[in-house]
Amino acid sequence: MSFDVSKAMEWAYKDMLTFFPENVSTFGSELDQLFAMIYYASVAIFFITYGILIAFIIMYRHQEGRRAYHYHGNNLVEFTWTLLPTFLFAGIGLWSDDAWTKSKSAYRVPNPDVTIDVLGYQSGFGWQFRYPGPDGVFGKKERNQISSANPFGIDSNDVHGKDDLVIISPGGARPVEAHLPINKNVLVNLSSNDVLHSFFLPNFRVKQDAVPGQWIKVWFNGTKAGRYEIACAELCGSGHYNMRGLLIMDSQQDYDAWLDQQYKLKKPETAPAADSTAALAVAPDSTTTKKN
Amino acid sequence: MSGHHPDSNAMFGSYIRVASALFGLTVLTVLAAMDWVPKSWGEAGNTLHIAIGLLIAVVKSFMVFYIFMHLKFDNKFIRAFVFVPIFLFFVLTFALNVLGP
Amino acid sequence: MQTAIAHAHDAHGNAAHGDHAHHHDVSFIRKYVFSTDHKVIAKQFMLASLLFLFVGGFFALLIRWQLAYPGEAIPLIGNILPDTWVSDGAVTANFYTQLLSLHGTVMIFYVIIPLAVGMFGNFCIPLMIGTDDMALPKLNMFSFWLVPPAGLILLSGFFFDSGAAAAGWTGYPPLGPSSGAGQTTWLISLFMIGFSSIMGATNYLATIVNKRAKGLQFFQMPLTVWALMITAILIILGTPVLAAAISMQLTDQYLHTSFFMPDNLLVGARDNSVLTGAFIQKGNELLEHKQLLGGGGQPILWQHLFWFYSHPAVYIMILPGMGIVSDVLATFARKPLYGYKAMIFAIMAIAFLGFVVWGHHMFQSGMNPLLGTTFMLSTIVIAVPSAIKIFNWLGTIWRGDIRFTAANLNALAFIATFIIGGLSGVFMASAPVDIYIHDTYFIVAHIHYVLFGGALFAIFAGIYYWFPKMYGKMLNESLGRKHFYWSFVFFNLTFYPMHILGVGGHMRRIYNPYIYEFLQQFQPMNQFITFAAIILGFSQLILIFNIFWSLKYGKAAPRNPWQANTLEWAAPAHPGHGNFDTDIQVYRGPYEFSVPSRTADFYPQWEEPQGQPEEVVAKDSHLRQHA
Amino acid sequence: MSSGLSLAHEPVSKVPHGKLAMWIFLASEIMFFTGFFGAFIVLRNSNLELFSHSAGELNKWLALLNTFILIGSSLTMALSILNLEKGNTGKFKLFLGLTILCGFGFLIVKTIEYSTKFGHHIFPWTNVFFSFYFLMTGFHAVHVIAGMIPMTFMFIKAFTKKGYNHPVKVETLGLYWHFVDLVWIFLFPVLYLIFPSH
Ligand code: HEA
Ligand code: HEA
Ligand code: CUA
Ligand SMILES: [Cu+2]
Repeated sequence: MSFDVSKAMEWAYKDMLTFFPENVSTFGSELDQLFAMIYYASVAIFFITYGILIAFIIMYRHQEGRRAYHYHGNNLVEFTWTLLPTFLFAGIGLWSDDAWTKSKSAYRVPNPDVTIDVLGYQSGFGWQFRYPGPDGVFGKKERNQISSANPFGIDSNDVHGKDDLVIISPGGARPVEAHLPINKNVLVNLSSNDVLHSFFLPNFRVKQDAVPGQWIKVWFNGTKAGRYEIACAELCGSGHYNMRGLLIMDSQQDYDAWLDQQYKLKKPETAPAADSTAALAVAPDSTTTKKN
Repeated sequence: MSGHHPDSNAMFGSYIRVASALFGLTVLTVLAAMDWVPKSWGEAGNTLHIAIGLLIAVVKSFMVFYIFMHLKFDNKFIRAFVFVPIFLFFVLTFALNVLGP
Repeated sequence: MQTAIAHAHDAHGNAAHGDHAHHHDVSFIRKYVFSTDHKVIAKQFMLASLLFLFVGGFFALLIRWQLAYPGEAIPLIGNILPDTWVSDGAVTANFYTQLLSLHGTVMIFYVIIPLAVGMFGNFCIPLMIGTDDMALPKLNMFSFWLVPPAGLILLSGFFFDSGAAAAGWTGYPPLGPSSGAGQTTWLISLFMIGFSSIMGATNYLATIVNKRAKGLQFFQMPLTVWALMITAILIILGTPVLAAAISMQLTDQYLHTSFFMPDNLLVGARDNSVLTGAFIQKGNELLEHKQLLGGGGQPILWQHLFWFYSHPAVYIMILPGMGIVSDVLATFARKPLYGYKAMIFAIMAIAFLGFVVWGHHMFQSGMNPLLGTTFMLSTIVIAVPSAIKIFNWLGTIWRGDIRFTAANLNALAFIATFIIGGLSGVFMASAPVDIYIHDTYFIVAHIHYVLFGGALFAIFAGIYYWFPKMYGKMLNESLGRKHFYWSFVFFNLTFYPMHILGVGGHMRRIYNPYIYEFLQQFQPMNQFITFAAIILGFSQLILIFNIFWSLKYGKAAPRNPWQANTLEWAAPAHPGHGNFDTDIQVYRGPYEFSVPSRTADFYPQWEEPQGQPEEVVAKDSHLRQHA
Repeated sequence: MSSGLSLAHEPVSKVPHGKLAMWIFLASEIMFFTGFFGAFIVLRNSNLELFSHSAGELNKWLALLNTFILIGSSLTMALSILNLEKGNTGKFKLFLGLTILCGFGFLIVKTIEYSTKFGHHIFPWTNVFFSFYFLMTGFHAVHVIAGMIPMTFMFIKAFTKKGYNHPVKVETLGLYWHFVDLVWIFLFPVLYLIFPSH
């Protein structure tokens, strides 16, 4: 048990906004700006209201012989201070709506350059990524073919599915490592087969729940190569904290090279299903939900 | 004590009338739910079925509320206990039905 | 007129009523346990909920320990806890999830709601509208007696092998129904407490509508009563939807229905339903042939139904506090409440809007983004009536003559913390900003600023304010102030830094944040929070000590210790069953403080007007303006 | 209170306490069923085929019979109140008894319906439609039973020497009973009828 006071007190002297993890996505900065705008507005409101509160507390504290002012209020005043915040909030609302449609509505994705499927899973707690394979086309998904051996439910009758590439945790406590190219619009189809998860990329300002029974589209465009963490932000069982993954943003060349290497590792004949079973089997047992 | 409804003979009459109307409308819903819409109407036919069924149910429920449950005669503010929940029903169902992207 | 009757009342008011001869031989059980007296029921709610406050707080401290020193043995008690909860004295991941779920559930459903609504609703409503008891006293008693068994059922979860509920206080499926018996206890206990809430609220509404004292108009009722009345409406309209959702989740768990469970789920734990294979006959060929099998539910459906209740529920928790604070502030500023009607309309607006904003908890849930826009706008609008309230409170103390009693300090603290909590709400209301801060400690900070800083401080204010009428004894003021200062300081030290954690991306509900590289820097801050939380927790013992000390040694309370105007102060110092010893006739609004024409700086609602013109003025005094 | 104090005055709104409380409670009951109906509509829209196939399995004639029984019981309930108000205790007892009988009738038909379903291997877990069917009609049946308990109590009281002479209480119970009827008025078309036949 140790305790570092100066680090612990950082909150007291550092500006809140400096605590954001580095932003590496295109729309991320807009969200950060929006946050900053609301933050500055709040700080202003905070100082105004606290100023008034404290001033009144001091000025009008009880004194012998003082008598309070008998006054019930004034409609014009009420009207004014109803209207003022309304304008401020309308402004916040309008600005927010713009950023919201841009970042959340996947319809708005300006033609995705890369499309992948991502699945959160609870038995072992991690993420699986599916790339379309050398043919560039995903195999069709059939909900009734979902099984623990074929979590994506890839239609076994679809040739496009045979070469699909599934990336999973290498086992042990090691997180999955998925690669994506920078400066490309990435479209993620997100889902889950068990409980809710939430696909959280702190550096990209992306967060979206993975809902079983539903494929939800998420998009982002990374601007900087590097190694970024993937987190789960929706309680999914006792291993929820342990759903760490890694997203490696490569230049296009590196990304292509990595994909090629992955294709080689995996024989085209092997059904993708087989791979994932193996992976799930080695998933660390300690983090599996307690079942009875 | 209970409400200011008309004298009991008049009430007796309206109870009987309402009950007969309820019986009649019930028969009507069942008839309306028969297979009388031409297949060619497709989806519109289904909607028609649903609309008729619900419409009749709404009419029936208002009869029960207003006559059997005396909303017509009781203090008007009691109607709020019916209409506010109904409003919320629409809010909820509206939001629920705008599902998924 | 007051003194003439006061002699008839000793400290145990109950025995003194001439008309209460039949109460003499009431047994102990009827008087203190299964009592139908609204004041006794209020005390029962207070006792039970304060007890639960410590239970829930204890869970919080265990949570905090784990976040500060993950994997290290809990000091003092780590090694005496059973193996199913701890390993090597440290909280296990599974137990952590149970702790946080029950912490949230206990605090919300067994502390704040029973205190704000159960206790104050019961105590204040009949007294403040000048009547003898609730409209339906037996129903009232029943509504309390559902709470203890419900609470025990909830906590009993810890003694199952599979542990207590572990799906958060929100119990989202499929995690909820796919977990074990703990979730069942959670569902059942929520159903019970919801039913209790509905019965209580029914009673409050009926009482306020039907039992107001002679002459008491709606727009002469104190804000506490207004707030409780609108809270009751929220309960009536919101809670049943949760009840419906709960029953669906229960059958999902035990009857293998699939309201919230899509087909082809790979959740193994669903097997632990009581109805196993043999009984569940699914693959009937005939049904298969007729295409009658399958068909899936939707997890998001639960979220809609849950938040349709639980967002109004956060206003259920804060509105009574807002009412209490309005009364306390006006009394101790010796000033009429600023903008009485505006305050009431603001409450109504909050309550109404409260029913159309629930989707702001679901921005990232996969809900249609268009719907997100709607919910975002309505949520932002709700800040307007809240702003109106803040400004009117400031207006109330403006040019007042403020007394810093413990009650008033807590009320002022309520305003201060609610501003912060409300402002953080605006960040999250902006849907795009919420993308990043959703399910981080920013939310946890918000929760505690509005619930602890808001609701709980208001409840403290109410306890300090009405204790004299409740028990006939004054609470010790200096202990009260100590309790306040310690709580206020350490409250902010505990929860303010959580905003920063949230900005740093620190997810909530995680057992060990430090497996993430980007969160490792936050361990010292988490340790700081933990120390602050421990002190905050132990500061609450001052309140408990004060209550028991004052019950025994406290000064006897006079009838109207705060020289307030509202009707409860017309009742004897320690009112018995039946409350009042005089006829109550109401002549004016509740906040006639410092009326210039009078020597006394207060003018009780029940005092007969002396001058001639007064009567005219009194009729709608709240409209009077001294521009 | 029997003292000189006049605190326990007439209800301000002129609506008796119990009756007012019942209306408030009914508002919450409407919201309870709102939860189910709302959910039903959503899941119906995402499982259209399934719902209409499944609804075809239900026995609408038994349901029709039950609708008649409930409407009849609503009428007898209203008449029994009317008669009690007039002081016509004999007819009050008759109509109250008929109401209880109708309640039993309804439950018996319901039991037949359920047991045929079970016989055909249709259970709440068979599919979402049947989940709704069993849960909603189940809760409705629970409401019927809950109404019949105080009704039976009043009925028995009415035969004692003192008789039963609380028209307001009967009226309050009547409100509840009509509401139960009303829920059925919606359940009947929604579950049994409005699915397109195929
Ligand atoms: C008492 C409880 C309470 C109260 C009162 C509130 C009040 C508000 N809440 Fe909060 N909320 C919770 C309890 C509460 N909340 C809880 C428990 C959760 C988490 C649930 C969970 O997931 O576990 C939550 C979560 C929550 C979310 C979801 C976040 C997420 O999960 O991603 C959102 C999003 O919009 C939100 C918004 C708001 C808003 C806008 C208000 C508004 O009502 C606030 C209005 C107040 C003000 C705005 C401040 C006062 C005004 C001024 C000082 C004047 C300003 C002046 C000018 C602008 C000129 N809350
Ligand atoms: C009114 C509501 C309320 C109150 C008062 C509190 C009070 C506290 N809460 Fe809680 N909290 C919630 C409502 C509340 N909380 C909710 C709704 C959640 C969300 C849950 C979820 O995610 O599902 C939450 C979640 C939550 C978390 C996040 C957990 C997580 O996401 O992993 C944390 C973490 O720090 C926390 C901390 C605290 C602390 C330190 C206190 C302190 O204020 C507690 C102070 C302590 C006491 C008042 C009692 C002290 C007890 C003693 C002195 C006795 C000691 C006895 C022995 C040692 C035997 N709370
Ligand atoms: Cu997956 Cu949390
Ligand atoms: Cu909310």
